[in-house]
Amino acid sequence: MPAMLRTLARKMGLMAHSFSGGIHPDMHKLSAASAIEDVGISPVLILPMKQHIGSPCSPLVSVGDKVLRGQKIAKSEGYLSVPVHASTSGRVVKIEEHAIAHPSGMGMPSIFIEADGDDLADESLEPLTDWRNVDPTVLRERARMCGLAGLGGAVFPTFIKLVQDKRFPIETVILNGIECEPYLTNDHRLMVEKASDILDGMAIIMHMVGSSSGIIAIEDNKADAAEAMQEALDTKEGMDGVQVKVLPTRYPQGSEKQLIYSLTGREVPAGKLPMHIGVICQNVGTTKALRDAVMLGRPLTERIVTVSGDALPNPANLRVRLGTPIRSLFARQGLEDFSNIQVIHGGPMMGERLRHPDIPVVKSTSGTLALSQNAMQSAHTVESPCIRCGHCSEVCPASLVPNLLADFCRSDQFDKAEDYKLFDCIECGSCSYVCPSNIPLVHYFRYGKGQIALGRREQAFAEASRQRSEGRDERLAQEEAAKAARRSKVRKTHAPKPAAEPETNTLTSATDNTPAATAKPEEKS
Amino acid sequence: MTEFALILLSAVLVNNYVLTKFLGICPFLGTSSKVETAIGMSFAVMFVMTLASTASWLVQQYVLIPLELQYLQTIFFILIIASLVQLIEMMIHKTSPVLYQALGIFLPLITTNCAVLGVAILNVQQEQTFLTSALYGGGAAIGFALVLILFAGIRERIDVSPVPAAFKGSPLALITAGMMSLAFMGFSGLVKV
Amino acid sequence: MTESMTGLLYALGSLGAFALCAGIVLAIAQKVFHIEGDPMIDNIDALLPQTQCGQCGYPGCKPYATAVAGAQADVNHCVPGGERTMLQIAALMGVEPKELEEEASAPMLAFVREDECIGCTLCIKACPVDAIIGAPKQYHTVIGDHCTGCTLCVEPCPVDCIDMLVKPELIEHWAWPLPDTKRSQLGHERREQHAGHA
Amino acid sequence: MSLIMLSSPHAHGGDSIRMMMFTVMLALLPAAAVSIYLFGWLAFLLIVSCMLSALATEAVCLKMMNRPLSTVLDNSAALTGLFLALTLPAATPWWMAVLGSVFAIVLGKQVYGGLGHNIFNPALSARVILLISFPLSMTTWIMPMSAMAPAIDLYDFSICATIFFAGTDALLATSQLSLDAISMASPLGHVKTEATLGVPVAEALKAYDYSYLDAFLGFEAGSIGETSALALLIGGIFLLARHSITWHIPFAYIGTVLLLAAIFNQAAPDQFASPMFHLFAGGLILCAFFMATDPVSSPVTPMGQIVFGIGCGVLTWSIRSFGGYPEGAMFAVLLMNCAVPLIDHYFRPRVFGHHVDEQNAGKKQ
Repeated sequence: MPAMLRTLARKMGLMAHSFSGGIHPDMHKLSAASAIEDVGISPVLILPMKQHIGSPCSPLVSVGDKVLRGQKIAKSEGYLSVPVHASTSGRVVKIEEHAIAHPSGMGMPSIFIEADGDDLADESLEPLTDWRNVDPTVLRERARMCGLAGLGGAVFPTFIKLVQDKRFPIETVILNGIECEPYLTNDHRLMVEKASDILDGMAIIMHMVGSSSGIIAIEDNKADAAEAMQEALDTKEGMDGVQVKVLPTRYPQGSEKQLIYSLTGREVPAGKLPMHIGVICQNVGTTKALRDAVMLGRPLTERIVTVSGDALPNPANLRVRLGTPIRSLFARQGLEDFSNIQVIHGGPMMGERLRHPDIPVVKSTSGTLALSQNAMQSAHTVESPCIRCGHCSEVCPASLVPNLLADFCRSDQFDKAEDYKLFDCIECGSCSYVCPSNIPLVHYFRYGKGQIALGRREQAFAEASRQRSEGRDERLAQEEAAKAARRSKVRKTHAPKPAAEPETNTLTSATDNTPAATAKPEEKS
Repeated sequence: MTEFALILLSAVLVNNYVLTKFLGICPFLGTSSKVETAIGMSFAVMFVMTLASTASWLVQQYVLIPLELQYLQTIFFILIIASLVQLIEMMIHKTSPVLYQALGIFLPLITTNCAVLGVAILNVQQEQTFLTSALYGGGAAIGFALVLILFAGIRERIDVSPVPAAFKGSPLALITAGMMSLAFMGFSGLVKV
Repeated sequence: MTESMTGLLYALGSLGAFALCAGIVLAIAQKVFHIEGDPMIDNIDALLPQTQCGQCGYPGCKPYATAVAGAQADVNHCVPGGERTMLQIAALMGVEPKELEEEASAPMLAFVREDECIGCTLCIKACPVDAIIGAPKQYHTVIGDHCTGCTLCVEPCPVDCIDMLVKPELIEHWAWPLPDTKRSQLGHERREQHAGHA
Repeated sequence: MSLIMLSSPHAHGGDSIRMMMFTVMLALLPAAAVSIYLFGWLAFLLIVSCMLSALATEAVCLKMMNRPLSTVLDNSAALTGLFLALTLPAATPWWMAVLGSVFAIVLGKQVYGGLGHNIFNPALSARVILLISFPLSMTTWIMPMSAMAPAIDLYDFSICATIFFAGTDALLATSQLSLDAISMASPLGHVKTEATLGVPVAEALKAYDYSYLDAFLGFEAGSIGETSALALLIGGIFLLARHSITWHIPFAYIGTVLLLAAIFNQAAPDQFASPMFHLFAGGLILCAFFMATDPVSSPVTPMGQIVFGIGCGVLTWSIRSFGGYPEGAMFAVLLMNCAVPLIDHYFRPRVFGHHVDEQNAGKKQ
């Protein structure tokens, strides 16, 4: 009914599109006015082998090797993957597991580079200043080679989106400058300071996907960024189809599908990508990085990181080389003692809590926060029973029913959880934020998703095992039959034969006769 | 027309077999742990109840009364119900083995479900016509299905609640059924038939 | 006398005739709704982990499924399936869940110490899922992705060169545990930390 | 380093159960004040005893179940007590009030596992249990102080204490009054009784000396908290403004009753009362704004809430118009409570990104 009214109002032009739900958290944009500062080069840089969504990379260098800034040091394995580059010149000192920003606390194989201070760049990639005359597929390969992944936090390999597909012509390119997470201001400052570069990047994206219209989306709490972008847009040539749109501030507006809905009124169907409805969406930081990769021939080796939090003396926006330990950033901003401090990787709504600050900055590090124990405690107080107030369903941007979903996850009723579309949850945290009972709803959803994934893996493995086992049984039965047949033949002819043959059969057929053994190797992974 | 609607309403709500006549409590408690099972059971009972009430009316009118064998009423009715239950059991076993498994013993027990026999006998006692007895049987079955499914929904919710150990399972189910019965008292006097 | 006799005859006759009709109808229905085999076996088999380990006392998963479907075995014998499988089977069969007899160990992998392997192929024959490859007089190797950790290959090895290793946990496969309502909160964590320090 | 997992988000809006319950109690203040104005010490004693006994029962239950006693103070038990008191007639003796509170907390709430798990509204289930167990007491309405000539002075503590602690009969025994002299029928009850005698609604109301204004302000007989539509509306609007409840249930509920009443009143004015009469009579507004919106026992989703409200409306009006009981609101809410799990299941909102093909196709052109 309210949805109907809203649609009606929209059709009559009374109301702009807007995703349903959402919250208005305290934004704490402490560092909104601080200009981006360069932090220089840390003595040792730690580069984990996977900084994107997809399959991990494998190292190309070994201990002792000299590397240059921008040199590819790990190659991608598989399609959904991008390589890792050295973020300064120096020597590889070790390759071993190191802590990363992952809730499990498990490590990731990482390459440690000792900086030599010269910061010599690998200049093998030539700048493509005349990119307008370069074939989009070449530019796409450039985006992949330069290790670009979504810098908004999701780190989805960028090149995958930048494609021209005749079935899905891209009508609109959306530049995501929403930055709806509290505290974070890295995109905000980038737009204020590098508006022109970002527009160049946007022009490259539009060229790559063959679209002529674009929208730069900014929330109304970043008026200066919107102004800067508008100003740059007015002076730029050939960007007529692009407009700046200022949206009312609401979390999680920056979430891709929600943003697309707010701007175009169209929903990306579940399980589909924005390109399937003719839209692509890129974060401003990624767009700037794409411009550097194309126009300067520079792989992704640095990013802007907001260092903030209520327990940090000097919040700031920093330009940081990938691999720089987070601890050194906090130290630079005046925080040395981490007792009674909770460190968050990312924003407070979707970021991971870190067990310690000895974790390198990676491609997904949009910010890192030092929150006081009190601030954390108020978000993680003791869970009370759900009183079904329904606030969670009101704020859910995916129109789920979080409290019922949490019940199902808690009681391991995963069939029901899936029926209630658990996998459409974007884990934005709005539900937990408003819950008067302090129920860690997102935690329950993550548990449920993990268990379902585990169940699916187990089931796939069991199915493959069953096929292998049945294949084996069948083969043994055939051999048995063959043996019996031979034996009866032997009995008829009274001429004994050596029985070694079936033995060897077994061995070779162990791999040959089992279709499942070779047919479905990826099912298990 | 109004009369038929009132008969139906009366059988479904006002004189609900489970909550106001307290018949058929056994399958009501036994097959209500899951909504899906309850829906399956509801259809089984609807099938048996409607057909049993019409068949027993026919038998009563055209066999028992002409032959003056009314004293065999109960035996005949049970024979009808038992055959119908056998039939539906085979049908469910064929179409939905999982439901068959879930209903378990309660499926054959529809035979001795007092609600089914109750409907058949009450029909005869109330001297209904063929049409009204079919309607009455159908209404009673719908009423049974309604409360069974509602109750199953409630029990699914109770199942994930931290119920005190002493009340887990049947005790709380009975308390809840009692509360439902109280609520259904609100319907009393709604239809004066 | 005769009157009551006729009454009795009527009663018996009509009852008998009626029962006969019902019997005929049911006999026809039996033909119409005839089912081949027991579909429950496949349903149960689909829930089993297919390790074919035989820890349930049956020669494989399918035989155990057959036994459970025929109510000849309890639902709690599948060791690798653990509690989850037991609960699923119990729910499917509509029976009360039972305590597991044995705790499932962590997922294991067989590993052949290749320099000790004499290439006798006995383990290859023992493997229920063809996860070991090799030829006579050659080293044998376990395909890690295929091994179900059933341990059936350990026994036959004459030189005892097969180890069962705990399957390594991958970061991609890590899953969030349930939030512990009593412990997950920060206040408790701090208190515990303090207790630990003291 | 610790092993405790904390999932995002690491920020919270600051709402709490205690605050939400307190807001509802605040919203009930006007109604409670009017009840004390109308029924004097009787209302006061009833409210206090219900709230205290509810709190005590809650504490005993939690103790018996070895659960933390701190949740006694989450205001939910006190609120249940207050709700129950407001639905009782003024002359309810103390032991019935206490018994009701015990029923509400034990059978209504704690047997289901405590706060958040009850299926039925605890206060209403207790009220219905009392109604069925003590039908006479639960339908004896003491004349309010606003009546033309109240037979007894309810602002006199000793009279009220006699009624409350020793029962109405004790008062009648000592004074020269009869029960009829100190009590009167509620408008709904009067109309129902007359209707069974075949008297048209309008005439029945005329005989009752019914006025819409009195009904709106609450100067009529009835349960202590349900009489004043005005006070309840103030509370309801306060709840809506504070976002403690949403508009779906009260509007769907009241709207349905009004609509049905209007249609049938137009069709047969002699048989069916007017929509305004239904609106101000009995517990409709109390139930619509406070009882039916009890979050625990109502649906979660907006669509479900509308269905729930409509269901309550249909049942309330049907029971009032056709049923054996004069007032159907309590039964209606309890009946719909039964259906909540199913409503929750079948009236879920459309999940973002699902079933959008037609919509997108339409917009593309």
